[in-house]
Amino acid sequence: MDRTQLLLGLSIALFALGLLGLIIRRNALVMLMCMELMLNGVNLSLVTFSERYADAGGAVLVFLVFIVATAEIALAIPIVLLLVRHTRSMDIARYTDLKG
Amino acid sequence: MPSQDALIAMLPEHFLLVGIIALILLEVLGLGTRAALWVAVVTVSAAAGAALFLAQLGFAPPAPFPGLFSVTPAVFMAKGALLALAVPVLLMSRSEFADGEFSILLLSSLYGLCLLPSSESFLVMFVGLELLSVPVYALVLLAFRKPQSAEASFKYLVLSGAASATFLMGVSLLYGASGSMSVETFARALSSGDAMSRAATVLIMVALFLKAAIVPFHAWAPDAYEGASVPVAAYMATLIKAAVLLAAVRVFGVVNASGPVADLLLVLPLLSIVWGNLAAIRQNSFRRMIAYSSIAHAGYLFYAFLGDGASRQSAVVFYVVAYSVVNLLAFALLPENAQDDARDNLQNLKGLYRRDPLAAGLIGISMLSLAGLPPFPGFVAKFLVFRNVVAAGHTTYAVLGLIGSYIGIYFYLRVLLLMFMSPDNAVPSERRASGMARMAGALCLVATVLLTIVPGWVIARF
Amino acid sequence: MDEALVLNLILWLPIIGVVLLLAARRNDQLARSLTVGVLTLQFVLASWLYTRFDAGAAGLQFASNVPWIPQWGVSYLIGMDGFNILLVMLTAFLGPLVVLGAYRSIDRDVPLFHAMVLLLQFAMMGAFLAQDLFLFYLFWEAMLIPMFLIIGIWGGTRRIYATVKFFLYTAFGSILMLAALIYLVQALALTSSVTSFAFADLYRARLPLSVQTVLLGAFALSFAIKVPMVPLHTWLPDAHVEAPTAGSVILAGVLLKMGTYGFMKLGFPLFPDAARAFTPALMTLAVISIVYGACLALVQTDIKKIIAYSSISHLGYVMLGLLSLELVGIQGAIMQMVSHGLVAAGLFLLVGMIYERCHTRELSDYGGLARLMPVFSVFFMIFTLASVGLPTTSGFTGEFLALLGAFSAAWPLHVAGQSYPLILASVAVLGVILGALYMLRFALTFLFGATTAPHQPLSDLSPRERGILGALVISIFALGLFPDSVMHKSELAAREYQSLVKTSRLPVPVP
Amino acid sequence: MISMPHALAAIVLLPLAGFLLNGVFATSLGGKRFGNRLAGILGCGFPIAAFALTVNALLTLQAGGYAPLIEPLYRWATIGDSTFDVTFYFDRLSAIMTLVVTGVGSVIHVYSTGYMHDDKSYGRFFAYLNLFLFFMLLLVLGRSMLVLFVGWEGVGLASYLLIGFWFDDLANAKAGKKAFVTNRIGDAGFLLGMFLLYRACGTLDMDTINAAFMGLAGNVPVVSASLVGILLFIGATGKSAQIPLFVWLPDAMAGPTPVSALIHAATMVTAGVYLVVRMSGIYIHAAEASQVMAIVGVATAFLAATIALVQTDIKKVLAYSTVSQLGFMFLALGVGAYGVAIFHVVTHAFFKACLFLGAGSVIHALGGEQDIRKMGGLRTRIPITFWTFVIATAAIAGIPGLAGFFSKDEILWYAFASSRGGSPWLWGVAALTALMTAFYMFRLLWLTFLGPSRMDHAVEHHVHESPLSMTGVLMLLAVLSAVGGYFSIPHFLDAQVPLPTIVAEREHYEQTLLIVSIALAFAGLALAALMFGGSAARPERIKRALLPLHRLLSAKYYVDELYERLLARPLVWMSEQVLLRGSDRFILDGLLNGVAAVAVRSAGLLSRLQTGSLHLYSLFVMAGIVGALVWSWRHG
Amino acid sequence: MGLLALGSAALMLVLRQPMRVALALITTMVALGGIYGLLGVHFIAAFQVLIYVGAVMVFIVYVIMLMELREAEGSRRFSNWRVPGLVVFSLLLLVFGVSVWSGGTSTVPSGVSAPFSLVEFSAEFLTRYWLVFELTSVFLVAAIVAALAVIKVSLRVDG
Repeated sequence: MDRTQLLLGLSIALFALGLLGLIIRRNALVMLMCMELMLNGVNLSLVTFSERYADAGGAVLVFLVFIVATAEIALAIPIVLLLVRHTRSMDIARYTDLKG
Repeated sequence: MPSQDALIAMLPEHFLLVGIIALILLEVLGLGTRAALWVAVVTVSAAAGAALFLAQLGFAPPAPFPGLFSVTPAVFMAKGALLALAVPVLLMSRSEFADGEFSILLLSSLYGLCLLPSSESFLVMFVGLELLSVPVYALVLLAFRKPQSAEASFKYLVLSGAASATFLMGVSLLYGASGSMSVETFARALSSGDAMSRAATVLIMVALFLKAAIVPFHAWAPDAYEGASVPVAAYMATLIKAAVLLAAVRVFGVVNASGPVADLLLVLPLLSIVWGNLAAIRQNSFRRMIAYSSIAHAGYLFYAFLGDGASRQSAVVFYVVAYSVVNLLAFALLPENAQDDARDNLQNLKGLYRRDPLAAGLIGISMLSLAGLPPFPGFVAKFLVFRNVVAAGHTTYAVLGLIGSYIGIYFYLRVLLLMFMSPDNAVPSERRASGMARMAGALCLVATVLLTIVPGWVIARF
Repeated sequence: MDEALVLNLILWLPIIGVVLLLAARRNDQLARSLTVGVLTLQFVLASWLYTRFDAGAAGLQFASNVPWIPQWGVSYLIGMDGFNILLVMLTAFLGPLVVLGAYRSIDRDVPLFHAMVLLLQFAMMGAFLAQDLFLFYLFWEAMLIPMFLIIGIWGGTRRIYATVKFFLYTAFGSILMLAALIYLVQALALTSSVTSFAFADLYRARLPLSVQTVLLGAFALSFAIKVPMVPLHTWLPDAHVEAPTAGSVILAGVLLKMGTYGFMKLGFPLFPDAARAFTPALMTLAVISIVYGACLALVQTDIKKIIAYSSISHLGYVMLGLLSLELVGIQGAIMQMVSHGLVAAGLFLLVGMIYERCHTRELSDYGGLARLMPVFSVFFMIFTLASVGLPTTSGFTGEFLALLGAFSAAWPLHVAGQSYPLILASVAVLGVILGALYMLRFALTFLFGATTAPHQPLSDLSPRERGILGALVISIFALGLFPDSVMHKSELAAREYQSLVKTSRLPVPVP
Repeated sequence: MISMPHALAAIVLLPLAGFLLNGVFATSLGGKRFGNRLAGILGCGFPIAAFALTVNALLTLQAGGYAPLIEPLYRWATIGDSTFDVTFYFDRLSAIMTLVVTGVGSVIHVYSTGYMHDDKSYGRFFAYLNLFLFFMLLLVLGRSMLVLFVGWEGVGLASYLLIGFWFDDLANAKAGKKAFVTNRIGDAGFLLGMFLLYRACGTLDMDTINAAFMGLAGNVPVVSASLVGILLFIGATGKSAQIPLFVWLPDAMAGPTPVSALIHAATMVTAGVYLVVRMSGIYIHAAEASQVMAIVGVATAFLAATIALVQTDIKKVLAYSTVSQLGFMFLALGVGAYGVAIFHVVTHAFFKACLFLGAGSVIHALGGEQDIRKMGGLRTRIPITFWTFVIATAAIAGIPGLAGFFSKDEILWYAFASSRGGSPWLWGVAALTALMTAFYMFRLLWLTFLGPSRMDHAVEHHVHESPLSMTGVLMLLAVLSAVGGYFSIPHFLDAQVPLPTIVAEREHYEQTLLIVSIALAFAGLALAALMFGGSAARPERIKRALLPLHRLLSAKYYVDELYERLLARPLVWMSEQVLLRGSDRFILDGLLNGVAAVAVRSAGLLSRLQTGSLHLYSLFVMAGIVGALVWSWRHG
Repeated sequence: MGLLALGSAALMLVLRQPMRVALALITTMVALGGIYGLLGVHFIAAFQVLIYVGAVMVFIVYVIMLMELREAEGSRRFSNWRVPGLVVFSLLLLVFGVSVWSGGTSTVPSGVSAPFSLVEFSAEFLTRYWLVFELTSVFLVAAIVAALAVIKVSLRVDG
């Protein structure tokens, strides 16, 4: 088992943990953090491959991910605030008005 | 360095950018919000016109941005058609959105849309996808009339974020397998046997499925559509879906679907068709019904990928255009109501024919076209798709898909039943669709008629 | 005048009418007159073309061919031939009568109603005239929509159920047909590298028997639903009962013929080997339809249902004639189609007229109408007898020739030791007994005995109504007494059908 | 003799013109005095003109040495190589039939002007009668079986309309329907036979078919003559009221009496006989079919006669008598004596028409009373009717010298001695039937005209002799009944349909049998006189002695009930319970609604899956990824 | 370093307090930054720490602190779908693992390659990838407008 595989495994594990977090955590902010975790997992593998191939493409994408992640959080936080303002709860499981 | 070709190649995008800047300036300077809409309309029309004009010219620079961005007449055509479809969306927004932000966000999103079919690299495609969806999170929330909008926005954001992450994961695996960010790697990976490539293609497909709302990745769509306002729901149901499909066309290139992805393209779309059409039967929210309908339509659209790679683009573009046009037609003519829930309630369409025969008639046409019944464009589109499926040798799936589409006929008919055959239902504070919305409807109607009468001519151009 | 142009005009006149109706949407009376005018003009033009039609020339006449979706080989290809000429005439003839018949009974949303009738007329005309499978399918499906609205908006109390049932039932068949036609065209493209939807090209497709069977199954399902053949018929009684008179008339008069026309023009000639292999099965269904429809008509208490079930029975004869592959039988089937169109239309019009006066469809509510409405009764009797297939009426011409054909085809098989077709043909002949039984039961309760109709006094038929029925009666007798010149027009088509179905088109083994 | 183009067509079309004109006047001028007069003139004029033309045509035929006159009218249809022509064919056989139809038809029209005088639908009645004549003439003059069939069904229609003429009473209309439907059963057989012939001979022209079967046209058709014969005979049993389809005829008496005379005695019901004779080329080669025909004929004759013994309705007695006489005709046909059958058709037309019209006169006189138990003693009140009735009764009973004697005696003789299936058995049954015929006819005569009056007072008061239009016709027919037998039709027809040869060893019985049959006629007369001539108690005693038998006969052997139980009710039950409720509603619609319900159910299920929980949605996503990856291994 | 990242990531899912979750995430991120550093892509490591930990996480922590006060006690940590979630999660790991480890990385060059520096990266970024750079700016504009729009909505709802 070489380093690449190890790092790739770690990356996948982080990605999967992030996804699992979306499923099992109720707190809206924690869910957002889990999304970040997923992106971090991806970044890890991108960096790994970028380094392996000595290609800047991966690094550029990582750079993009940083920006996107920032932007998403910047957008998500006000949405969460708006959400919380109405129900006074961070518990996403309570937001089931839209269904059926 | 930017040459003249490169400048022209991104002409539609440049128009949009200029429009965005102009709108921001207007907003910052606090100048008339009324003007904002017109600026946006002019911008989008100009962009669409430019794209169509370039397509007509057959403008195809060899490599304006090597490895990142490319254009062909067909791509221009697709962009032009979709940008033109944004005009009705803008016109429709008049009654719901007073501020200029709507236009800015919409134009930004359109900018992302334009990037997708031209991406040569996953870098550009990723930016395009994000640019496409990030403004929409805000758009969903923008006409905040009910707390559910925030819920819808959040759900959309989280699942869309998950889709982005999945997409990136796939891209990174692909990158790992090939060392390149080029979209071509996906097509190559389709036929490659190694496990990582396979996993990568599957993940990218899943991400696209998520964005396009294919079962079982569809769950956000009904909630998001219902929570959004009418123009935004219309935008999501039509142009966003179209953009995602264009992205999918781009990644597939011209190769024929094969390997595990081909299987996914058979099974999940079929599931979507059946699921979407079934679940729509009992809905009472118009937008939720359209959401399920769009899930089913996403199924048909991905079916189109089974066919011959060379004709895929025209099939998909024709389908999304035909589908979007009639969808927008219905949204445009929906009677207005200060109460968003009342506007959304299907029961309030009861007896619409007596109150507003024109709207009822056109919504009816839209529903029949969505159901894929001749002679409306939806039929030709459906025909196109299933022709591809049969040509690819998947006759059984074609038959199953058609049967699935049959299930859907009922709920479209139900709208007609309500509008034409139910006693008039006086809805409080209901107004007929505004003049602007009607104008949007008229544009869509013209397009519908065009697509009905000369489908062959149109297909030949995509 | 250019005949091809006139044919196009015939097809598109209703659309022009619809556009004109948009202008007249506030004025009910104008809408009615406009529609009658447009449809009458259509009939006049159709009659002119009928006289110009050269019965001695095979193939299409007055054809137009414009490439439409050239990528797929789809063309706007229409034309008249022996297959459709009589049905086109029937459609054009019934058009104005339907509108005139509905002159009084439709009082809500009059312009919309007439627009729907015109659209329906357009679609039906198109389906008959189309010579391209794609175009045909387009018109075939397009028929559903106006009919759906006609039943659903102006229908009776259970109209929603009936119209949805009608729509979904027929649409189901069409969906499978769509799959089959896509497959067919693909297969043609693969085997002969011709990408075309034109019937003439598709008639050359060579397919293995198994494929033919499956495709025929899909086409046949669609057509059999439309005919309708037992056991796919249950939409018909509901649709008929709930539809307004005009709807019933069009439905029985023209729409049902679509199914048999489809079998004749497409189903059997496209897949001849499968058709021949499945002739006994289809014949069985046809005979079951004859007997089943008749038996059910016998026990109905709703007057419209009686006629509805009788239609099922009558169209069974058409199928029998078509399946016989004997010239006599085929010609009989064509005549029976036209005849049933006229007779069923007349009966539904009559029922509509009495319904307008009494507002009930219960058979037991009526009695002794012969005393109350003598003119009505005379007409009713004539249509009843034509329905029974009494000689000198068109019903006899069709039924007799169709049965003769079926029998002629079955006898040699019997001599060769295969008696099943003969038994079927004989049972079908026995169907004429049941036909007399249920129609006369209907007439007996309806016309004779003590006078019990509600809403007395009843006014007898108005001149308008007499005119409508008179036109139908004249045509019924004309077809009964002098069918020769009419059948002459379809003779070559019948021969073509015969040779198409009789010639095997299995793939030629590659040497 | 006047020669004219379309002479035969004119015969046929004249009554049609009468129908059309009368039809128009009947609806527009109905009930008005002028309208009635006009209707009467039109109604009688056209048949009389047709009769005149028929005589003319006969003369033409004679002048041409009896070569058949063939007169094409128009081509009905051309299909491929086969053509269906409307052509008229006039030979000895059609000549006789046409004469009977137009002749008897004309006089009955005249009679009707008196009989129907007060009816409110006078014009309609003549329209229908004319219509009937048109179809009947089409039947007897058509060259093609198709034309014959048109007439065949057409007379059925006319019969239907006339039976139900007084449709205010539903029973009358029902009787009409029964007649039509029963006939239709026969027609189905006819159609099958016709199809078979078409298939075998490629044509429906009857002379060609006959020639083909006789082997004159080269190759003999491959079809079994007996099969065709049986099928056509089924058609004949319907029209000519033979077992098993005779049930409609007695009910048909619901129509006005002239109708019974014309259609249900003299002409229409003999169409079956005509058909068989016309197709004799086939029957000569159809030994089995002929045998069946003889047996059915004699059985019908016997059965109907037994029923007639106990009937109390004057018209019903005559109706059963008609059935019985038709049985005799089929007996003759069955043993190959075609000419004799036609002979009996003619004589029967005379005396039975006379009897029916006489009965009509009685009914007319009694203001509608038909029950012979409420008659009696009419001999002096309506003498002309009485005497004509006597002559006709004597004729039917076979009293020597009168028309019926000659024809019936020949039938009995051939039944006994014909080389084509004659047998003593047939003769025996037929002779017994002849005895019964004489008995029930004289019984009828006695109860109606002789003995003490049993009429209601109100009725008795009104009894009057009928007008000249009726009595004149009665007298004419009585004369014909008396002398009609002296024109030997079998001899006249021999050139066309030769009589069968006589079995050599039975030849010498001829004298004996003649005497026996005369004896039987008189025996019947004597028996009737014995029974009804004395006190009324005597028949009552006999009736009580034979009560079960009497009940059986009065109930007409329960045939109607049998058919009702065996055919009608099971049919309705099956349609209603099995097909409508079981198949249509339960299975087919049930299946449909079931599918719809499943769709709605699953829609609900899918809706419930959409809980609104983002966690669940995320779970879907993850599960989807897992599933998709696992699926992708299939290609590993 | 990898174990640290993994461990803290797992902690994220079980910790009750959002603040602690945030701290665990920061730990993960820093650990990842460390890995990047070890891999030789130092500038990415720097970005990781600067942008993620410095900007994003500070923002989140700030919000958490803001919200913490309002958050009602007793809200449960895990959703109703934790058990199926865990099952599917383990399946996912299994599937991924099999996909990747069954010779999945065989195409990746395993030799030591020269890590590229910030200078090289910047040069590449501004030459080959300048378009991406431009597009990123468009994206940022859009994101800012979107965020502003949402905040405006919040203000409108409050006002």
